[in-house]
Amino acid sequence: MTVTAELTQEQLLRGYRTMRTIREFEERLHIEIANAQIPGFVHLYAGEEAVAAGVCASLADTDWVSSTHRGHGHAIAKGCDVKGMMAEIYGRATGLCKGKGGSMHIADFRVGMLGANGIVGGGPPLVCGVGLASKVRGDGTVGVAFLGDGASNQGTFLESLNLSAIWKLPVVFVVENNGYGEATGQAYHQSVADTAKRADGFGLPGITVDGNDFFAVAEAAAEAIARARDGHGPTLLECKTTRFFGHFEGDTQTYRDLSEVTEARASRDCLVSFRARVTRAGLIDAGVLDAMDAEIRQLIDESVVEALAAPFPDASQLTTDVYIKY
Amino acid sequence: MTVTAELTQEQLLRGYRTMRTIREFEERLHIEIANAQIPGFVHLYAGEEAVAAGVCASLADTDWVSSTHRGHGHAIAKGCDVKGMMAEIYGRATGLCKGKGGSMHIADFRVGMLGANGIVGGGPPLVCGVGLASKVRGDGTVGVAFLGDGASNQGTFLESLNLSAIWKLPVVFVVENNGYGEATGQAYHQSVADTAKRADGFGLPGITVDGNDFFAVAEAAAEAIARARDGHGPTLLECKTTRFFGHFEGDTQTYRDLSEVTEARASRDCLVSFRARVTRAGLIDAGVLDAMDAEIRQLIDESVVEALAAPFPDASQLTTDVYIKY
Amino acid sequence: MARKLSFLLAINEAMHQEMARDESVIVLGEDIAGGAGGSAGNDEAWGGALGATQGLKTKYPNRVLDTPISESAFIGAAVGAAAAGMRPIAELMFVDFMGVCFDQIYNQAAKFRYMFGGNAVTPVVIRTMYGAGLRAASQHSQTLYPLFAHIPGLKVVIPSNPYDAKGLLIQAIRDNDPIVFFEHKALYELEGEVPEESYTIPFGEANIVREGSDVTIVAVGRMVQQSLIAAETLAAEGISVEIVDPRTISPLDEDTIYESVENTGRLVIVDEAHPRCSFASDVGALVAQNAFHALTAPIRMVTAPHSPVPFSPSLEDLFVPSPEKIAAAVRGVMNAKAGARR
Amino acid sequence: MARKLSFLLAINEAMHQEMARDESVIVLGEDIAGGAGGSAGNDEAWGGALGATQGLKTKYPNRVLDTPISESAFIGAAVGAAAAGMRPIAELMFVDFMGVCFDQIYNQAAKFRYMFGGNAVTPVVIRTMYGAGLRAASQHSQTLYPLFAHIPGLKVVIPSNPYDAKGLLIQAIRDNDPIVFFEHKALYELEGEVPEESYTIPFGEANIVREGSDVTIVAVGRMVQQSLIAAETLAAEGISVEIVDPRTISPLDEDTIYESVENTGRLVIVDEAHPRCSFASDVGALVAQNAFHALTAPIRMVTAPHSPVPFSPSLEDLFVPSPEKIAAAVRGVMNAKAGARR
Ligand SMILES: Cc1ncc(C[n+]2csc(CCOP(=O)(O)OP(=O)(O)O)c2C)c(N)n1
Ligand SMILES: Cc1ncc(C[n+]2csc(CCOP(=O)(O)OP(=O)(O)O)c2C)c(N)n1
Ligand SMILES: [Mg+2]
Ligand SMILES: [Mg+2]
Repeated sequence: MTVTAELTQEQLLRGYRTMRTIREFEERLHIEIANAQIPGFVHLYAGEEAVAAGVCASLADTDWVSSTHRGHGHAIAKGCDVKGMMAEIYGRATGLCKGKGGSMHIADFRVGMLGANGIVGGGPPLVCGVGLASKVRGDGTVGVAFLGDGASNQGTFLESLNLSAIWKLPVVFVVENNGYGEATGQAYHQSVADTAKRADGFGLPGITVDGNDFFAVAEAAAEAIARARDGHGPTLLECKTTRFFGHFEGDTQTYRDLSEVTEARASRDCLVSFRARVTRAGLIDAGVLDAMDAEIRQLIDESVVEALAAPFPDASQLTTDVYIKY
Repeated sequence: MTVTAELTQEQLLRGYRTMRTIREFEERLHIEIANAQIPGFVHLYAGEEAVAAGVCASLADTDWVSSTHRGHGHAIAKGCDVKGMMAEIYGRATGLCKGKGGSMHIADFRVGMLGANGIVGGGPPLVCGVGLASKVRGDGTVGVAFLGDGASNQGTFLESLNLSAIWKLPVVFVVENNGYGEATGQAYHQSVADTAKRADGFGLPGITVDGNDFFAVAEAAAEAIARARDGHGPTLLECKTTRFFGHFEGDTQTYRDLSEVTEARASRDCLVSFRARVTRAGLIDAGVLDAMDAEIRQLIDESVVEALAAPFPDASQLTTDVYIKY
Repeated sequence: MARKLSFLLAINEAMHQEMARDESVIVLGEDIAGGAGGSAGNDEAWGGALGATQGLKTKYPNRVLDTPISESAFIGAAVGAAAAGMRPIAELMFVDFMGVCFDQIYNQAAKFRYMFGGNAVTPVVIRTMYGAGLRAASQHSQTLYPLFAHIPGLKVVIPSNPYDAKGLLIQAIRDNDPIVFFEHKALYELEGEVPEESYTIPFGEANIVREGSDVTIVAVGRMVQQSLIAAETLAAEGISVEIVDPRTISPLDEDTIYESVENTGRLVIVDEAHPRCSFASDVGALVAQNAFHALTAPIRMVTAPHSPVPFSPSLEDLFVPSPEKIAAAVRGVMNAKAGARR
Repeated sequence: MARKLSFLLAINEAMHQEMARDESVIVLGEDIAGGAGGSAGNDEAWGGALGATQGLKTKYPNRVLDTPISESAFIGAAVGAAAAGMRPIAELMFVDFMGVCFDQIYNQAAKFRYMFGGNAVTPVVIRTMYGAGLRAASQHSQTLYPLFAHIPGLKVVIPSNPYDAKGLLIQAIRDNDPIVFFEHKALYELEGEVPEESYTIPFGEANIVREGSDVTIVAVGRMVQQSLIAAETLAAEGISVEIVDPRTISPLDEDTIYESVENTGRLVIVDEAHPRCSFASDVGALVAQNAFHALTAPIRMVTAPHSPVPFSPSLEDLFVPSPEKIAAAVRGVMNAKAGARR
């Protein structure tokens, strides 16, 4: 295992912090939504934290990611302000997008977050674009598109594989294969076991890793991102994982045996395995992680309190930020 | 070579007739267009006849094909009336589509011709639909989508590979790889040498054959079509070939070395090789083929004469065949 | 016969009855059954994102198909199956997603009959959810029917109540042209009388939802309900509003609109779409061209603003044309002076 | 300064000048250079399907990219590159192809600025060919700009002559919003005076192409040219026509239209689009709402019919609004009686 060789102490701490922050954020939303405090459709990322955290471990603010409807994890991992995110999800004027976007449209270009996206498959073409910009400028930045197993059947993604391959774009496509597109299992929606296999037909490498293992993701992503940065072109990285909650909050999940989730929580929880590994290896003290956990819990508490106290956008905001004249 | 084993004498004669008819049709159009007699954009199929003829050798009228902007060959091979086609291309009321469609929209549902298509990649989803109809009805019909190498980068096609694979649809995708999408070479527009390789990632077989060889195409297509008919699902069949004329009539073709064409005409002409093979093998007498050639020349002559003599559609036709009320 | 049904169940019943009646009706879309390939082995876990297709898979397992997330492929497949003689109902979960599959609708389905010289029919129905109100933000709340109404060859249906929903959907399934059928997500729970037996409502026949003599309101979909509320308020003020619900915007029953305007002399159009090149402008311009002399006041359009749909409840509530805004527009045309210059 | 240039070359010159001025301008599209991967080793064999991008690849090899036939991917890439700070010009060869990539335009590019709370700009220009007249049939002759004008967040530009083409394109490239730039294929050979130096024409400022006092014609793109011919005929009959060319239909210079109608009292709108939810209906309804009292006659819309574009020359010539039809409509509003009832 290349834990120490490849990742700095700082990257490890950041990775854990990212994963824990996502988990707390999502678990808390799950409760708040049950309390009917949150408007709209919300898709939680809990269970899949190792993917966002592992990939973003090798990205800088100047790199870009495009995200999905299940975007909180990517936003947090890419460095979006957590309080701004929470306020956004509550539809408040203090939100990252002034309350205009909501859960499905969180973005912050200043930290390279190109946006969650309500359109399945919307992101991969955009990431070809940031890759193209990088290439024309020669600035060494990299673009990463996160997408689901369901999205991997969307033409926009498949076209992007080809476009990025022929232009040798500095991009990485990360398929978060949680086995479901909404209520439909992967075994039905595609005829291949590994989505990464699609890479072959377009002339780029395709790799499959355990998406619940921070280290496996981080290592494979680091390599793919380095490859991209060095001008060797795109990679398709598939990370197999499990979502802990339903497709959206409210989903009764009668399509899956819920032992899937209990088992994943019990034996494949990225936070648990990360902690075990770094403490056992003596890399990080358990106390440091405990302190971080407490700090994060407080951050999330404050985010909710502040979001609830924040004002809703006022009427003047309805027609700003868009060309209007009539 | 399985010539005699696989193809009946009747299929051979039909194959030759189809190829010769397409060739005469297209060579004649090339001349007529130079005479400025034909309106609009015309894309000629000459050089690629073995693909349409070879594939359609195993199809019945009740089977379906979807075609492309370069659709004359498919239409003739599927049994569209040649005079009706010629009149259509001349924009006459006696055309197969009453003059409303033109070269890019020739269709005749009575013989299973779903239509030429002006949208690159428009056909494959439609063919999934005829395959679905066949499957629901259990009537054993098969759908074939013809498309170009350029079209093989279109998301509509790539999605169709997946859809047909998971539904095990009775369809065949025939990629006519003539090395160019308009003026862009395949070496640039995709990173794989064989488009058929894309099949792997979707879970269907992908096969590459010499598209200038009627026998190679007919054999591979027969197998794929039988596979489809028997309920074993789709196949991707790539046929490598050369178009003899420009992308459209008027194309100066400075993107390719014209020796490509002279060489193909000299050494890879499907009609020449077919004739050599069947006469040498004693399967068909050269005289029979000569007679057929003469007959076809006359048919094409008559088509042009009749098209030129036919009336243009009259004003009343402008707003029929569509819902109108205003 | 006073059975009440929700809009959602009216839609569901229409599909059940037509599938029973005609073997060529098939239904396809994302998670219209739900659960295929899932670990629970439950092949009808959802019955559609909001439940409109419930029970169909269990009853007609071979004619109801979940699809991958590949709208071009499966909407196109519905079109191709229609060309081959089936009567597919394809569900485009939200109309907002039309951008990834629009070609198969407007270049393929819509044009076959004309391009092919009348030798083709394409009896496909595309059911789709539209509209704001569920805090679903910019990419899940759009209206977009003006884009479809612009395209020759398509028919565009927008029911405003459960009774119409059932009758129009059955008509749509039996029609030979491609149809886009718009269901407002905020209407699904609306209850109304719906006969159990099968019935159809012809296209291109407007419904006068409320009779009145002072002002004509033309509205579709959810806006009919909003207009009805406004009309109540206005009645209390002594203003008599007639509400015309075209039910299909392509074909459009222009005559009923013109007749109503002949009677009232005043026109307000209520449209949840954005203002530009909208259904509101369509009706407004038609009246200004063909019933101009009946108008005693400027027409008035009440639409959503020319902005994407905002997420925050405080803004979304301002985005949708409200009964208050509709009432204000009606009062506006009541107070407008007749032609000054003429 | 009386240099004449074709519409095509005016477009070409605008791109050359902006690429020279600003390194962030890149150009991408299918065969905008042409020849990559071809056996001749000629990397600029085409310069665009009709030649609009000629010379760019040779001059700026790294900033001019041919694309595969994957409109979603490359239009989306242009949008993404714009978000990342470039100023891409993407060519959508025919606007008819928008159906395979519309999502990236109206759900992505158009909505970023609003959805993201003003924290994003997306300076992308999508150049596209539109219109009938080349016998290119149903899928290569459409107009479709009403669909784009309906969408908030997009700007829609439709030049009618070479001078405007250059100035509006340079403006578009410098603008920070996503723009769809419509070039009528039958206008490419039109010649006109075009200054050599770089200049811009602001959006939302209509051009009064011809002054007149009896009837206002509002027209865009090729319809301006058709209207000018009609106006000549009408002038000989003693009818004085004013022609307003909005140049951009989103934003739309409503004021100039209203002012013109205030002066003439009569309005004819000429639009090559289909009639329903069209630009014609848009302008017609706006005037009926906001300048109603100025109207002394019904408005009149001259549009293409509600049918796909037919192939045959005999039918296509009837499809496109002709100077004769325009003139007839103008005569119609001249003869219409003023408001009968008021
Ligand atoms: C174009 C489009 N089609 C359908 C949807 C509806 N939808 C939202 S999420 C989703 C499932 C996505 O599955 P996957 O890509 O595996 O991501 P996951 O939810 O598992 O993270 C679907 C079908 C959509 N938003 N956009
Ligand atoms: C969606 C779409 N994009 C672009 C075009 C323009 N176009 C017409 S034919 C063609 C090239 C097609 O190449 P290929 O698929 O290889 O077929 P070939 O012409 O070689 O037979 C292109 C780009 C189109 N008609 N439709
Ligand atoms: Mg998934
Ligand atoms: Mg080709």
